[in-house]
Amino acid sequence: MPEYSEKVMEHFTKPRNIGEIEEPDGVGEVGNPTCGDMMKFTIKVKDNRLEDVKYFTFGCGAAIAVSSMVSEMAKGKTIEDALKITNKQVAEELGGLPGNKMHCSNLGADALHKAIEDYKEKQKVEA
Amino acid sequence: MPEYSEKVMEHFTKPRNIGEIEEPDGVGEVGNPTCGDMMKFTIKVKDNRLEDVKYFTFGCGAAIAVSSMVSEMAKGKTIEDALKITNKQVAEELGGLPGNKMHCSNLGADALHKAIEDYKEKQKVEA
Amino acid sequence: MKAINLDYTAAAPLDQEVIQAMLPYFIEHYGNPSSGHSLGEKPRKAIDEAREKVARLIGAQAKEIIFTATASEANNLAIKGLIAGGRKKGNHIIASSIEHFSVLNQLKTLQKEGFEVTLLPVDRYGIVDPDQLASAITEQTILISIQTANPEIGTIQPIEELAALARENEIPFHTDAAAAAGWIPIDVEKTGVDLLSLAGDQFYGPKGSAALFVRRGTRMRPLIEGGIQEKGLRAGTENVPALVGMGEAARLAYDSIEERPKKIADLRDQLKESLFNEIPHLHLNGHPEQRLPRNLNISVEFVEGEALLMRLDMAGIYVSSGSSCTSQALKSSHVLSAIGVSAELAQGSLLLTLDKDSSADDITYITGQLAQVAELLRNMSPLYHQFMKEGNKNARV
Amino acid sequence: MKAINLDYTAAAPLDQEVIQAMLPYFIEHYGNPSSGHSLGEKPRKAIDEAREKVARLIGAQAKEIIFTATASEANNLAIKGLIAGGRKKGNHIIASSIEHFSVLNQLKTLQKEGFEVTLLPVDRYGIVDPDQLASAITEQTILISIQTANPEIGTIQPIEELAALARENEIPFHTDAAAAAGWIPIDVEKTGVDLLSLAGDQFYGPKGSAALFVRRGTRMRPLIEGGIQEKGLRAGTENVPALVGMGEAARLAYDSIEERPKKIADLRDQLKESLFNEIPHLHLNGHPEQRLPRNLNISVEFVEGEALLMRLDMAGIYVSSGSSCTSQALKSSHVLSAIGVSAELAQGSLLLTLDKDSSADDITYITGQLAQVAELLRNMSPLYHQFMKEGNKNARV
Ligand SMILES: Cc1ncc(COP(=O)(O)O)c(C=O)c1O
Ligand SMILES: Cc1ncc(COP(=O)(O)O)c(C=O)c1O
Repeated sequence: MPEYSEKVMEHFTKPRNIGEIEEPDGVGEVGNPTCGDMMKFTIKVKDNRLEDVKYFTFGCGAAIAVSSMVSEMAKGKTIEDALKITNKQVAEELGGLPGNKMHCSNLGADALHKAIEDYKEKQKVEA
Repeated sequence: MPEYSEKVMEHFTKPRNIGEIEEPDGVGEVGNPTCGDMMKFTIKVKDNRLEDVKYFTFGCGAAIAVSSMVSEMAKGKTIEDALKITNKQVAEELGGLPGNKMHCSNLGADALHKAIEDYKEKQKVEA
Repeated sequence: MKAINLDYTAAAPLDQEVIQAMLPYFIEHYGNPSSGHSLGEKPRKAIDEAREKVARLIGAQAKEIIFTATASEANNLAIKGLIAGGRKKGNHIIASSIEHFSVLNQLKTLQKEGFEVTLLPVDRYGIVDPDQLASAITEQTILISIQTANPEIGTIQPIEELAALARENEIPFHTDAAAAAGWIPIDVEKTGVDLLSLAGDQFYGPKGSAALFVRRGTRMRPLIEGGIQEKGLRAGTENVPALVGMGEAARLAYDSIEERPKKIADLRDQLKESLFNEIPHLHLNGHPEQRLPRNLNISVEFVEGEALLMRLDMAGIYVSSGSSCTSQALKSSHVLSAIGVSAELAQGSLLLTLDKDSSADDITYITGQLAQVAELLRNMSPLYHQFMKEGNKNARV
Repeated sequence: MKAINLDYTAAAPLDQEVIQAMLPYFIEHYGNPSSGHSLGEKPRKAIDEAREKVARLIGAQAKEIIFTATASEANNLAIKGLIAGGRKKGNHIIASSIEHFSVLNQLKTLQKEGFEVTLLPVDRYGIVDPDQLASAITEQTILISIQTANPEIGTIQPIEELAALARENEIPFHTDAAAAAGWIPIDVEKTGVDLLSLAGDQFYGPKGSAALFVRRGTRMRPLIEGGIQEKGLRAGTENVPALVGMGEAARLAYDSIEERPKKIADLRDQLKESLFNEIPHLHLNGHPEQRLPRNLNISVEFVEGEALLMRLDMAGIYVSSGSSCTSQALKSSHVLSAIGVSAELAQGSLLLTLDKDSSADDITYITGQLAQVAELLRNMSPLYHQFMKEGNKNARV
């Protein structure tokens, strides 16, 4: 096994919040299979809060654990607070990631933020 | 142990005719300690025959066995026959020598022949 | 929990015969083969015998075997040693694009030093086209290096034909047979190769045992200079136990060169059939027939290899993958890319190598587990969901 | 018949602890440390631990240890790898004239390639004079390589002083410590060397285990290119059992770095006294005090080494010699010649290396046997008879 922390292994083994929200308020997709990792986050927003966060992930153990962790961290947060989630925080919450897997932690927060941006764009259009 | 034939080992273990003939009829010395081998043959000649052959040898297992073998081969032979002893014959009689020890076989016959030459020279002087 | 290794190309346990053959040389006959006294005799004879056995496995003469520690070292000695030997003048080297890194990385260095390097393409099964080799040869070509078989996709090259071209043009021919030796019959006299690398640990011999066949008359320089062990081509105290182990493993491989590989290949074919029957969206990588007996390489579409590997590991099944995430250099397999496997499918590739002790029961277990794992990971894969939607759409149209 | 090895520098039996530590890695934990799955874990941890232990033996950090198969390979990696790393520009290399062939022969090759090589002389005890090193250094000097101790005459160099000169001049300093590591305290931080070679089989570890210490920050290129094992500096599957064995041997050596060498040195001194008391016309080669604990080197005047060696062998005593006849290259020891031992005395040289299991009883036996053998061979030596005659003549005058 790659040298992952217990927390990473836990999230990899039992990833939380897998799925795709039907009629989501925002969608964020990052990465592509060529690079080895791809994530698609969908969010449901209610009263400026992330009521629901779901994702699909194609990628390594770290990528799966990162998406699961991001979904947990984001769920219930306000839009503003969710945007403040940094890649570093995600890696920290996971008890660290091996050096050559740090780039995976970037994808998770990026995908979430993209979904939120998408939501904001849509708000503008609707407004 | 170096890969010597049984015959070489036998002559090394129990070398024949070691010594120096007092008042010899001929003396032959070849080699030098710098090269690793040195032999000194002394001979006693009677009625054109090698009545006695002795030697001292400084050298490796092969050198010692070669001198012993040469002394045995030469003893009792006529001067003419003794001069016909070749390095190849000595090596053959010993059941062969390792490639990197063939040069030792040269020394033995050479030293014997030198002793015989010395005897011949002395004969001339005396004549 | 079950524990089924399907990554025997990475490492295999020693045969009992092999370890038994080695044991006396650690303590009892611990001497140095170069010693002039009696303690050197047993070890010297032991490596002489090992040399005979290794030579026989590939149809060579004992004096043409230079022992090394690894196949990587053998490959480095082959290429650098031949170039430094410098019999043939020129600056052009030809290799296949699916060589092991211990060949390719040397060529990169040589390129920086001014050599011209042609990496021949391979077809979708991984085979080098002799015509392409023929047209790549120039007046300047001083070395051709083409592997006997690929460790990852298992494809076996038409070495005899390729080596014949080298010979016609009087160009030294090296073949990296590390993945092939012990598994398919090899005869250096028949193929006429000049240099051939092999590794003891690829046929149940110990780690630290490998060799380079150097055809008599080939002018070489050592990579490791020093003492005159191995005819001056590889200095350093001989690793007696390891070489004895390699010799014994070579003997066992030679004696069973028909049966053992055949038995494993049969199991491998059963595994393949079972997997393709039970699991949708699998792809075979490498040649359908011209492949190493113990090798199976598949791509599991829509999912990534490291995740597969980890999930299988949790089920006690050990495999490897050509995905970028499982490579320490974070690059996906150059071999899969050379045979035209898409980057996505390369990410989901699995290399499965079987063993003489693999069983039919294992196959059932493996199939069941991989089916589950593939489904689980596909269910969280955006690519899979996209495909399902588009598939449905297409179906509707 | 007795069997007393006095040639432990050629080879030594493994310590029981060492072979026990190795055994699980042949069959039970046979995995490849580079594997991504669970089978790689135990072997990976095992070589990490071995690396720690080897590092501790020489005061290095684990990440500064590059495992190789032999000390010859470590020396070749040190010199060729550093030159290819090419941080420092220049074409001048300095070494001592009594280096091992795995250093000297590389330098010969480099000379042919256009490098300037200075081989520093040594004094009659084998010691390199720091002043001579200082004056040999030029603007062009890119590497200094001086052994920690000589395996043949046992002489220990003032490495700290020599390395300090290199450091002042910002020249990388390599020391071949293959004969010294495990026998005298070594601290790369204290001495400030940049590269240091050591060999597991020189301190009761297995054959096939060695290492190069590469100070962090030193720019190197691999000798064996390929995979990224050993931080990319030495490609090839790691020889797990051998490295585990080396680690365990390093631990044992470190833990007893005071007692074990002292005990052996005491025996060695007794042996020396006994021999010199009982046998006339012996000469000590090497330094009387600054020498390896297990090393004794003497010349038996008037006789040749191979003959001595064979006769002693018949008595169950195994030694080696610096004579040309015992060398496979048929050259007498370059080390003895460098310390000014006459060619004749070099022919009669004997290298005696003791072991932790050597005993006082052995000393009595050895002395008796060598006395007999020396007498027997002297009695057939023309040199001895010449000396006796001349000695007598001189006495008469
Ligand atoms: C100082 C020194 N360097 C290098 C070596 C070469 O060791 P190996 O034969 O293990 O490569 C030796 C061997 O005894 C040695 O004593
Ligand atoms: C074809 C081929 N060449 C070279 C190697 C390198 O072998 P090693 O790691 O023993 O040096 C391998 C390893 O599996 C291989 O399959």
